[in-house]
Amino acid sequence: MVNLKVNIGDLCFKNPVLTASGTCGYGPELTDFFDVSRLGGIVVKGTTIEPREGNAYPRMAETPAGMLNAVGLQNKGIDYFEKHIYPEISLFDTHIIVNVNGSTIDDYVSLSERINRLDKIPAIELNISCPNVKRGGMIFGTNLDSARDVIRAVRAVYKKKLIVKLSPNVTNIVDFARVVEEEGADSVSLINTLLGMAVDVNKMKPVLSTVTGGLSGPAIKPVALRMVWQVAKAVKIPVIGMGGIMNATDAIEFFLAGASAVQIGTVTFIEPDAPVKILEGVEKYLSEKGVSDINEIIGYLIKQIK
Amino acid sequence: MVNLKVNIGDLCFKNPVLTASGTCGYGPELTDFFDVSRLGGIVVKGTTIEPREGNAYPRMAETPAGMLNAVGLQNKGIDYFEKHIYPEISLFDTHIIVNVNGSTIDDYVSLSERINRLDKIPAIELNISCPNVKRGGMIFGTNLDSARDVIRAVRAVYKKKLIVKLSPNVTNIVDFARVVEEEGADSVSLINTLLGMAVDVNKMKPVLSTVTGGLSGPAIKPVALRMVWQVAKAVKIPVIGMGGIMNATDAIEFFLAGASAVQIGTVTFIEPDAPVKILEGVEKYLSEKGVSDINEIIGYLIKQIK
Amino acid sequence: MTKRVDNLKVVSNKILTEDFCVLKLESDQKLPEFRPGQFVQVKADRSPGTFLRRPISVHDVDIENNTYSMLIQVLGKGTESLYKLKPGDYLNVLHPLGNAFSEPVMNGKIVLIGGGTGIAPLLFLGKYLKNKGFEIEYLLGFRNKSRVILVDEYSSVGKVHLTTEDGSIGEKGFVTHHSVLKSQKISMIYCCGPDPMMHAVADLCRKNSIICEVSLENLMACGFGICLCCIVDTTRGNVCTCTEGPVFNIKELKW
Amino acid sequence: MTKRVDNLKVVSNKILTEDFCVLKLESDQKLPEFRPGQFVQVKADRSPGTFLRRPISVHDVDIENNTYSMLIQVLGKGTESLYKLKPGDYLNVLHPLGNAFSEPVMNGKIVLIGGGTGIAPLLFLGKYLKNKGFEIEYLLGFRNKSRVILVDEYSSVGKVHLTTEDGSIGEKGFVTHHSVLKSQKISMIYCCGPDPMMHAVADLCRKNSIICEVSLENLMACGFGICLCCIVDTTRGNVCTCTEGPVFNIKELKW
Ligand SMILES: Cc1cc2nc3c(=O)[nH]c(=O)nc-3n(C[C@H](O)[C@H](O)[C@H](O)COP(=O)(O)OP(=O)(O)OC[C@H]3O[C@@H](n4cnc5c(N)ncnc54)[C@H](O)[C@@H]3O)c2cc1C
Ligand SMILES: Cc1cc2nc3c(=O)[nH]c(=O)nc-3n(C[C@H](O)[C@H](O)[C@H](O)COP(=O)(O)OP(=O)(O)OC[C@H]3O[C@@H](n4cnc5c(N)ncnc54)[C@H](O)[C@@H]3O)c2cc1C
Ligand SMILES: Cc1cc2nc3c(=O)[nH]c(=O)nc-3n(C[C@H](O)[C@H](O)[C@H](O)COP(=O)(O)O)c2cc1C
Ligand SMILES: Cc1cc2nc3c(=O)[nH]c(=O)nc-3n(C[C@H](O)[C@H](O)[C@H](O)COP(=O)(O)O)c2cc1C
Ligand code: FES
Ligand code: FES
Repeated sequence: MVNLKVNIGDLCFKNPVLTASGTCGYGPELTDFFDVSRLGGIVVKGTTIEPREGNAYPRMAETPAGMLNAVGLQNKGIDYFEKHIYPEISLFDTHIIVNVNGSTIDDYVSLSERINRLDKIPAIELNISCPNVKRGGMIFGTNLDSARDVIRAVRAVYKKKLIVKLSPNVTNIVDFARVVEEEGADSVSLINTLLGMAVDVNKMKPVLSTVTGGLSGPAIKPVALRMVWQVAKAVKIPVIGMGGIMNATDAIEFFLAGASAVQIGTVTFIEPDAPVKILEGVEKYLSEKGVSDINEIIGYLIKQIK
Repeated sequence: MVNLKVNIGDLCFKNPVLTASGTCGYGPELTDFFDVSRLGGIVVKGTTIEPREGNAYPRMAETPAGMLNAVGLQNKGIDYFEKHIYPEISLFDTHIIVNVNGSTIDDYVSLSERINRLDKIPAIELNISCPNVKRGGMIFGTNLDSARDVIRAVRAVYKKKLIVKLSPNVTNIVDFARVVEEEGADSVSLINTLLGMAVDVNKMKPVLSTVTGGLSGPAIKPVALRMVWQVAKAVKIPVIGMGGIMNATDAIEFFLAGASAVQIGTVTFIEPDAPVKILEGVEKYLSEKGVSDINEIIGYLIKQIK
Repeated sequence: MTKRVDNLKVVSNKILTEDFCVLKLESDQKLPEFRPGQFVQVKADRSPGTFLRRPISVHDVDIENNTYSMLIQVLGKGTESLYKLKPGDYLNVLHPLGNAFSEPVMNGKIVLIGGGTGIAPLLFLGKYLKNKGFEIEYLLGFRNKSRVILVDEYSSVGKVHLTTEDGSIGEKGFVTHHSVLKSQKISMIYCCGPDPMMHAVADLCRKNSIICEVSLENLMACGFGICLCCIVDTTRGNVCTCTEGPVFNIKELKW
Repeated sequence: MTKRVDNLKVVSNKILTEDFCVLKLESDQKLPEFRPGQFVQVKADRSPGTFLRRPISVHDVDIENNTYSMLIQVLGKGTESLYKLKPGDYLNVLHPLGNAFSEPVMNGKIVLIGGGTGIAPLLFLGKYLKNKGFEIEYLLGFRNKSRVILVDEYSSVGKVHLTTEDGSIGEKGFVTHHSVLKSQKISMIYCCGPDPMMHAVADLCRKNSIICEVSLENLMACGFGICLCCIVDTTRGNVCTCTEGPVFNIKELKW
């Protein structure tokens, strides 16, 4: 038997495979394909205080080994979530993590306070890296001072596990991870999407209504792995890695590079049961390698290369 | 007949398709496949004052729709170039552009001075974005002050066309492009490779001897297009676009987004005649669309979206 | 209906024109029940460079033989790889997806209007309605005579009216100008085709108080409601075409 | 020799084991002249996710029939897609690439040592040397009996000695321990195989002053000298394996 349990502080995840925000709905959308309670956690859709319609259609473009999206945080707001979604999903036997968004620091703070009151939500993921909204989002995640301000404000009101999700669209990701750690967050997750663009040469216009959008999928995996490795070397809090994970091999690359857990994103659009297949594959790899505890391989490369 | 001529200042290129540095050798390596004199220009391999051995093997990893390289500016140095390579390649009937590299500002300056004396080289591409060297390279390209210093110093000694090649590994590419323009360079080229990493899960170690390397190929095209669009909106000097161009359609996306010329990189490893095929495809597209001058579509999206 | 991923075997691939074909697929498990208007997400994994699945309508269903078919139009690399499939090849699909056309509520003429590859879901729909005792007619629009396909198949279900843009067969012009839409009292129209066609049909229906359902072909990443990329603006706000659609009553659409 | 890109037609694909096959390919143009030791860059474009070409040795050449063959070992997705090719399929190649083995200069025994897929270039080399009047012997190493392939083919060119790691056929152990290397005076060894094998053979040759050429299988992006990714450290500094190699005299290598 291989131990798959990993911890963020004193919060124990039964295994290190989570779904990524915005790519799994709230969980119930996947139950046709597998039992979501088998996963280590579900990071639900980006949520805001007020309901949001998101950006205009078209919102997506296929790109080589990836896709651009410009969803823009469409969601029904925290009231609807609390009343209609929370009761259903809190029955899953896994950690539900809410991805928290806002246009202002106040938005982030009020939303975090609201969620702090929800018993069955043990953690939030503070999204300061959404590239698809005009205000907030990536603006916080690409400026060190703003990042510090919003994390500090949320940390003051949110008492459970605080994960901060970083944007890869920065010169030095380590600087941001250090701020996350300094401000007392419990974990850092990365990467959100890379800012990209696609053009339709027949129509001679951008494919997305917003011109630019967020690039995800295997195309970004090398960048994600590099950033996870850089951050894991630099901070002591656990790192949650994501970006282009398609299969168990990819996930293991992230563990070796220093991720304590991984989130499965875009692949779920193509293979809805990918999260559980990846979980099974990770377990198989560990037993074939004779590794009895996943924690032994987490950050293995960091110990190896000095 | 479609006009394909484009200009960088008063330097006229017979067409806007160039090879990218480090992906075409010096030109003669491609003559088995096509007549390189048909291209608008050849940007030769990254060159330094002294000869360099580059990084240790392994230097490359295949990634989804792309590759990582860690060549690290292996080249025989300017003396060898001047004596043995320059005489041969200056016979090509196309613009030869040298990609200039160094560890210190002095390196860049002395190399640029040397090249200034070579009659048949009408332009240099100042590479402040190589991710694969310990000193110099990307360090200049990810810090605004260093970028300014090196460009200013080179501009003072280099009298022909100065193109500055930017790194995409920054928070705000526009800031760097503005510095390039302010310091009197004639053109800005982008993007160099994204910093990435690959892990071998069987050997449980990084694939590259240098751990991280530069990501190129179609995977990075959406990021490259976005940056070209951002920069073309912000500066008046011509922009040379590159990153993941595989075919004429890709190249046209760059023109529409604001590139006055494109460089063809990684695809040449797979299809050695790609540069000339792309040139032919661009011409075909223009005549099918009834566009008589490539300059009409350069930056078309910028005029369209306000 | 539970959604699932299946590996289907290609029974036949009938080439209709140089860009249209009909793929017939069988499963070694019992196929899920399909309703007309539903679609599936196909993995075009023989096409390097195709990353996402491709949405394709259910064109015809043969419950007894546990097969169903797809009408494919080659548009790009994904559909091209489907066009090249041969009997015995396998195709990975995610199915069944989306809502369905609703049954006609009023008496009167029922017309199924299709254009180009948009005719795909209307064969299954026509057969279904005929089975329920409704009499239907088809109005199919094509660019020109050489692009007209499957008339025999559709004729076996209901009377087929044709329009072509150049008048090389049927009436000349767009479907909305066809005489059949003027001659008789129409109670319900089902429509699937290019956007401009659906807009024109919707306008006509609004003007003449005809109940109308259209099937949208929005760009999709997932096809089952988790990416929120396929939205359409409705009276209820932005909703997902893949779960709330692809079929919409035009009353709901903010066109 | 001018390098070029060709579309070759698969004449046959002989499946040897569950991970080895021999592909025979023909061209409708006259094939370039190949020299033993050269390789080609193959586009595995039926494999989604394979981006770069794959280097494969020229295994055997039939000038009269304008064909050549490749011995393929399935390692990952690219070689797997090659293994699945069927007669009539096309394969896009870039050829001919690399230098070649040199001719033996001294008299004495000539041994061609291969391990696993490294035996590939030695069939062409053996035939070439035999043709030139040299007598050669093969020493081929495999993991175990079930992985031994192509002994008949190689036997028709020269005497074949075998080693297996478990001794299930031939002598037990690594090639460098085989008795044939001790019994007689050897003047020249050609070797291609896994890195540890080539290192062991090189050590042995250095110790016994045997001239030795090895063929390297470095990771390659381009295969024709423009990427500088495939380098090996030599007495001349870093050189490209794809243009200065893949064949090197061990004297040059800084192993
Ligand atoms: C619910 C639904 C049902 C469909 N049913 C069928 C069907 O039964 N038969 C059929 O042949 N096709 C059907 N389609 C359309 C089909 O999904 C697209 O043609 C296909 O995805 C194109 O993939 P490709 O790789 O061939 O083209 P790509 O290479 O992806 O694209 C080629 C060109 O087509 C455009 N394009 C791609 N998809 C769409 C789209 N959905 N709408 C408009 N333009 C598009 C692209 O922008 C591009 O310019 C349906 C679509 C939807 C959403
Ligand atoms: C000059 C030369 C000649 C060759 N001749 C032959 C031949 O005749 N027949 C043959 O079957 N193979 C030959 N090879 C090896 C062949 O190129 C690789 O096995 C192939 O590229 C693997 O591709 P893949 O997509 O199947 O595996 P991938 O999915 O790319 O890789 C699978 C695994 O194999 C490893 N790998 C890939 N390529 C190599 C390599 N070159 N060396 C060591 N490990 C590698 C990868 O790191 C990975 O772990 C030759 C290589 C060279 C350089
Ligand atoms: C359609 C889509 C919607 C997304 N929405 C969110 C979101 O609401 N909040 C968030 O933090 N990340 C969001 N992301 C980013 C993913 O959570 C993830 O960080 C990114 O896609 C990289 O992982 P992947 O390559 O595995 O998809 C979204 C991604 C996609 C593709
Ligand atoms: C193997 C390799 C070597 C490169 N060497 C250089 C170099 O010496 N100087 C430079 O400015 N860029 C170098 N580049 C970057 C390319 O010129 C180009 O900016 C980048 O690859 C993106 O374009 P592409 O995706 O079309 O390859 C190199 C790229 C590769 C793949
Ligand atoms: S396609 Fe993903 S929600 Fe509709
Ligand atoms: S493989 Fe590119 S130089 Fe050798």
